Amino acid sequence: MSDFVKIIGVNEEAYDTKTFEFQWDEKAIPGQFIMVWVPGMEEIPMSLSKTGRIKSITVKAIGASTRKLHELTIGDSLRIRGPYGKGFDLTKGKKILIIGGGVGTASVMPAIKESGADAIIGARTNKDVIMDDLGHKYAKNLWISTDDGSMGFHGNAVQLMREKVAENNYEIIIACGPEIMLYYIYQACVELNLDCQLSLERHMKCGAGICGCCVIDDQRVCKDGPVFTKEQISKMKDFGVQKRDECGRILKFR
Amino acid sequence: MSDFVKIIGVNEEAYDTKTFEFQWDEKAIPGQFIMVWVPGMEEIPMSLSKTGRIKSITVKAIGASTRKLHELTIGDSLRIRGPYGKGFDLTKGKKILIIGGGVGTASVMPAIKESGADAIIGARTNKDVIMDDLGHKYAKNLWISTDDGSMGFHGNAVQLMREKVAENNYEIIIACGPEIMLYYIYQACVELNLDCQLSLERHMKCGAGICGCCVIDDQRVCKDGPVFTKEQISKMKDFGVQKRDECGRILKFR
Amino acid sequence: MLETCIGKLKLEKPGMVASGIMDETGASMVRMLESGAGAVVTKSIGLEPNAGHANPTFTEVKGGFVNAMGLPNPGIKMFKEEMNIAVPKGKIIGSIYGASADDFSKLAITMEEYGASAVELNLSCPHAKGYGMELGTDPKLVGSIVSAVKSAVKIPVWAKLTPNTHILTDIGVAVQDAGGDAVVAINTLKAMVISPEFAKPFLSNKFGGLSGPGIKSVGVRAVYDLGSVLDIPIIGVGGIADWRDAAQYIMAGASAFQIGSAIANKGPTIFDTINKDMIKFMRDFGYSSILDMVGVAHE
Amino acid sequence: MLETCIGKLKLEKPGMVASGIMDETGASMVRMLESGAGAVVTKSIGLEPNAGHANPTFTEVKGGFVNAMGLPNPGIKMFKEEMNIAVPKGKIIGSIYGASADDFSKLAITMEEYGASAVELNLSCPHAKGYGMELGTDPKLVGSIVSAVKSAVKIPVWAKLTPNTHILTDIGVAVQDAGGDAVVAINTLKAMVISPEFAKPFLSNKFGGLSGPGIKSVGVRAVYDLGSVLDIPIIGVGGIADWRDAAQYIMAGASAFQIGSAIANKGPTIFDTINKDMIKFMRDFGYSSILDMVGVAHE
Ligand SMILES: Cc1cc2nc3c(=O)[nH]c(=O)nc-3n(C[C@H](O)[C@H](O)[C@H](O)COP(=O)(O)OP(=O)(O)OC[C@H]3O[C@@H](n4cnc5c(N)ncnc54)[C@H](O)[C@@H]3O)c2cc1C
Ligand SMILES: Cc1cc2nc3c(=O)[nH]c(=O)nc-3n(C[C@H](O)[C@H](O)[C@H](O)COP(=O)(O)OP(=O)(O)OC[C@H]3O[C@@H](n4cnc5c(N)ncnc54)[C@H](O)[C@@H]3O)c2cc1C
Ligand SMILES: Cc1cc2nc3c(=O)[nH]c(=O)nc-3n(C[C@H](O)[C@H](O)[C@H](O)COP(=O)(O)O)c2cc1C
Ligand SMILES: Cc1cc2nc3c(=O)[nH]c(=O)nc-3n(C[C@H](O)[C@H](O)[C@H](O)COP(=O)(O)O)c2cc1C
Ligand code: FES
Ligand code: FES
Repeated sequence: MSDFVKIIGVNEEAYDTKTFEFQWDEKAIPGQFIMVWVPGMEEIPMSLSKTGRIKSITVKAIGASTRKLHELTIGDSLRIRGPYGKGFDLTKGKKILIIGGGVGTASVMPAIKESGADAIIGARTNKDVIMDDLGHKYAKNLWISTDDGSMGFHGNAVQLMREKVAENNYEIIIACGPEIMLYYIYQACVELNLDCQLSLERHMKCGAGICGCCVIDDQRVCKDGPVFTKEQISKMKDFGVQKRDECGRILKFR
Repeated sequence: MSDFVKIIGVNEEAYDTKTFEFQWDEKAIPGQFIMVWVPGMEEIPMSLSKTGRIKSITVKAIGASTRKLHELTIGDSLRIRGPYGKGFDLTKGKKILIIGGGVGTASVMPAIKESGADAIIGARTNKDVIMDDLGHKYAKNLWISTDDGSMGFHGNAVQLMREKVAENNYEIIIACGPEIMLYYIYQACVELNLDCQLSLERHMKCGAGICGCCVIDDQRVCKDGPVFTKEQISKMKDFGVQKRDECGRILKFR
Repeated sequence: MLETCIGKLKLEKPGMVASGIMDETGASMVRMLESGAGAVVTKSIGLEPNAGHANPTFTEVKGGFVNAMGLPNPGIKMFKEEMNIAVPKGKIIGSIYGASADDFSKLAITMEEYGASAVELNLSCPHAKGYGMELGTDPKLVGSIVSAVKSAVKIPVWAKLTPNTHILTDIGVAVQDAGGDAVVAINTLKAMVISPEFAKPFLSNKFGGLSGPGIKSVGVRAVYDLGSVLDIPIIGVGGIADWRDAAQYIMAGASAFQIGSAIANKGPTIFDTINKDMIKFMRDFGYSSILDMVGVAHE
Repeated sequence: MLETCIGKLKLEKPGMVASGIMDETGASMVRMLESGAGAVVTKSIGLEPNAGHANPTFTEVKGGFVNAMGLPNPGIKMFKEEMNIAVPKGKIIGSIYGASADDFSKLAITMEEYGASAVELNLSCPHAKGYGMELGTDPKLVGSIVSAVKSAVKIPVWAKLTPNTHILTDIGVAVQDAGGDAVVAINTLKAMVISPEFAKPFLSNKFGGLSGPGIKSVGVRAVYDLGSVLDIPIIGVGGIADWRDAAQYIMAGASAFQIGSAIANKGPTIFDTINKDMIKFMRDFGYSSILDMVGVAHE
């Protein structure tokens, strides 16, 4: 349900990314998201980057609304609703490798914490790496990849994943990040015969599974997802190929 | 909430009184009541005469609606809503004497069952005595009074009560029956310095504490009662004196 | 901090008991006043005693209640006794219903004699043939009733409006133009409950009115719409169960509010709870009086 | 047993997806058809692409949802692709909105070309300026729009009505007199949600429409009222979440029903569940077809 919460902590994760903490008693599981609003911005979806009693969102400033959120400080308030969506299923007893790409790292951090699994954080440069402190704390092993090699592995997260999968017998990949990254992770999982759970994004309005604007094929990202299984993804024609704008028009990724 | 239930058992308690059993999963406590309706009658309040998973009402035919209920048989249906009201508080650890007068016996039967206390059933004649079989089964000691002496003690239930109180050290009287009987029970309790919980009746419409038509002074019988404590009753100017009709006009008892 | 006024009528607390809820007898009105209500609106009273519709008159639904009590009341003559008990204990608003301007005027005069602080004209009950919303959706008729009552009494005259119309603001303007002192919005929404097993409407009157939490957002919008066109005060009612609900109405433009259905489940203490929570909110957010909050959502 | 017909249009199952819910894309319409819906009504489509209102466009309230999506849609031209996917899989009803009889006719003609089984005229959206209920509360205008569309297409023409009016039955009669094939009732109730802490309406459009369980008894009454005056079929919508809700609408006079909000929480399987439960009810109570139940609560 909807609620009004006060920001009790702000953490700068990177030059363009901030975490906002608040107390909120709703139960949430790793991978779920909320809709966030303050006057003067559009309401937008944000993954929970902490899912305990103290919760948080981790916001990358990329446009008007996320920049508006970046103006907030301790004592300011948010109107939030949720939590929405299906989170990660960590109960399968399989050996997990968790991958966060860019700000997608925020979304998988609660899963890293809850599972204590091995994890990879992928980013463009060392300046874009976020939450590696928490990652080191919660993951059994944490590896970092940067596209320019300025930190950790030199290359993208999918390349690093392939390397780590070769070294360890992971059975399932859990990941959140840019769709292009997820697309290659999915391809790798098919090739290597690994299971996976990927957290996807689409333009959201209701967040509650009713308006239908966030669909990938016939699946509502907000309600049937945002975390989808390998089997669900295997049926998606849109995945990695196209999305829809606010009008419902098709936009090709490439 | 409201529900539709099927009658699974009918028991003739007396020439003018029948019990209708049905399965209903709502939780109910002794002393609570429901509103009962089938097409062709007015909806009326009825105490639950069984409060387990199988519930029942025990109906004395006195007018159009109760006679309509008497036409029903196994397989017929009722629309019921509730359970409503405050029931008897049996948790006080005091030594209890339970008194049912006339069809009021139905309302106290679940309390007799739950407490296993001593009990009195009062009626006009032996033909009007109901549920004495159950009373014998559930009460530690069951005594019966009839006004004409055709069964048990010769006299009214209040006289019998005074006798039994003199013999045993009861601390609290629990009772349901005609207001005139309850009035004398209350007077006796004041005199003998006994606690009491009495189940009262008034004309009911909503049953849910909203319309205000069932008030005794400022207390809603349907919501604040129907079971009232000695202290509550001590403040009632209307008790035993007057009630209100469907229009809210005052009707004197005498 | 909680004082408010509806025109010239001052209330120490902004919450009133809505008409039809625990307000048919003197003693229950006193109980409500003692529970923290700023005023009590009486059950709607007519010229003659009325038993109302036969039971069933009420049922729970998801999101609230549906009722068709049918305006039961002891008639204005006998209601004197109840007023005599209640009026000395606090502000009582006399709700009245009639079939004509003349009925309303007579009733209003008597309510004034009984000591009512204001009269509330029920132009909005959705389930009483020939009364209520059947009158209340005709702006001309509404205007003529309000005018007549205004010239009959000195106490403030409020008109209670129905949301079951697309010309709500026209009706509000008609009240204002006729000299009405305030509008009250909303009464219940037209509704019906059918029992599938019996293949029949459940209420004896077939039709009823929906009240409770489910209608709150409808009421808030009605008040906001009225607030956009009216200068006279507005009283908000419909689904209020906590301070947030009440604050929504106030910010939409209501100078005071009324509570009906929520009294059933939360009991009369609901007024005290809302009063306390409202003070806390006002302190936290820097409002020094209710009137400071009225209509701020329009800005 | 579940077959029904709305005039000449036969449906194998009586439940349809209501306009605006999981029906903006071809694939999601197919999913709903496969989940046991007898037909899917498309999102309301206009002449041009429309982004709708900015977020926030939606929120939960007690008893339902309040939304002001603002009729987002890709425009009738691009919608062809979606229809091409959906139409081969089942009955699709094309919902359309416009500002004039001419708009509606153009859209209806195109929907007919795309293979729609009927068109549903959205004369009832409560939160789109110049569209929806702003047209739908004027019986003459409604009549002229329906007439125009009727002479433009051969497929059945349904008019979706707003409950936010006291002249609902007049509007229904206007549709019938203009040759309309069916009426659909109800669209959402006018509503507003205010955030007390921010002292602002929550939706970017300020106003919105209330849907979900809280409006069911309002919708049942609307259908019952329409059933008392109309001979053309009625389609019931508003707050349906289980077979009992659906049965209430049917007994009030609806030949078929639509489900919107409940799809959010119960998921597309709601259609299958209702179908199964309805058959059980019909067997137990001796109804051999849906049409046997239509309007029985009037007797
Ligand atoms: C389930 C989910 C979880 C997310 N979690 C996070 C997170 O934890 N941290 C984070 O920084 N970002 C997250 N995002 C993305 C975030 O919602 C967008 O970055 C934000 O909406 C951009 O808004 P803007 O006004 O700043 O940018 P704009 O300039 O308005 O838009 C930039 C891009 O953001 C996306 N976007 C805009 N509005 C929406 C919307 N209503 N729904 C979905 N995408 C939108 C679009 O791709 C758009 O092209 C998440 C998105 C989804 C769907
Ligand atoms: C809390 C409560 C519990 C009750 N439990 C039982 C019970 O277990 N068994 C039983 O046989 N009776 C019970 N009654 C009484 C029962 O409701 C009435 O006998 C019944 O309503 C009579 O209806 P009628 O149409 O047959 O008679 P009518 O001829 O209509 O009325 C006869 C008398 O019944 C009473 N009555 C009628 N309608 C109502 C009403 N809506 N609310 C209250 N009283 C009414 C009035 O005193 C009236 O004078 C209970 C009443 C209350 C208030
Ligand atoms: C049982 C009941 C009886 C009512 N009787 C009246 C009445 O007599 N006169 C009136 O103007 N409104 C009457 N109403 C309407 C309420 O005063 C109020 O406008 C409506 O219930 C909405 O408020 P709520 O949601 O807080 O109940 C009644 C409502 C209920 C539930
Ligand atoms: C998110 C949302 C979008 C809607 N969009 C439309 C629409 O485009 N056209 C329309 O005629 N009705 C629209 N409606 C109204 C529904 O079709 C339906 O009439 C209403 O929601 C009541 O049904 P429900 O309670 O089952 O949701 C929409 C409703 C919701 C909740
Ligand atoms: S955002 Fe509305 S269905 Fe997903
Ligand atoms: S019967 Fe309505 S308050 Fe008791």
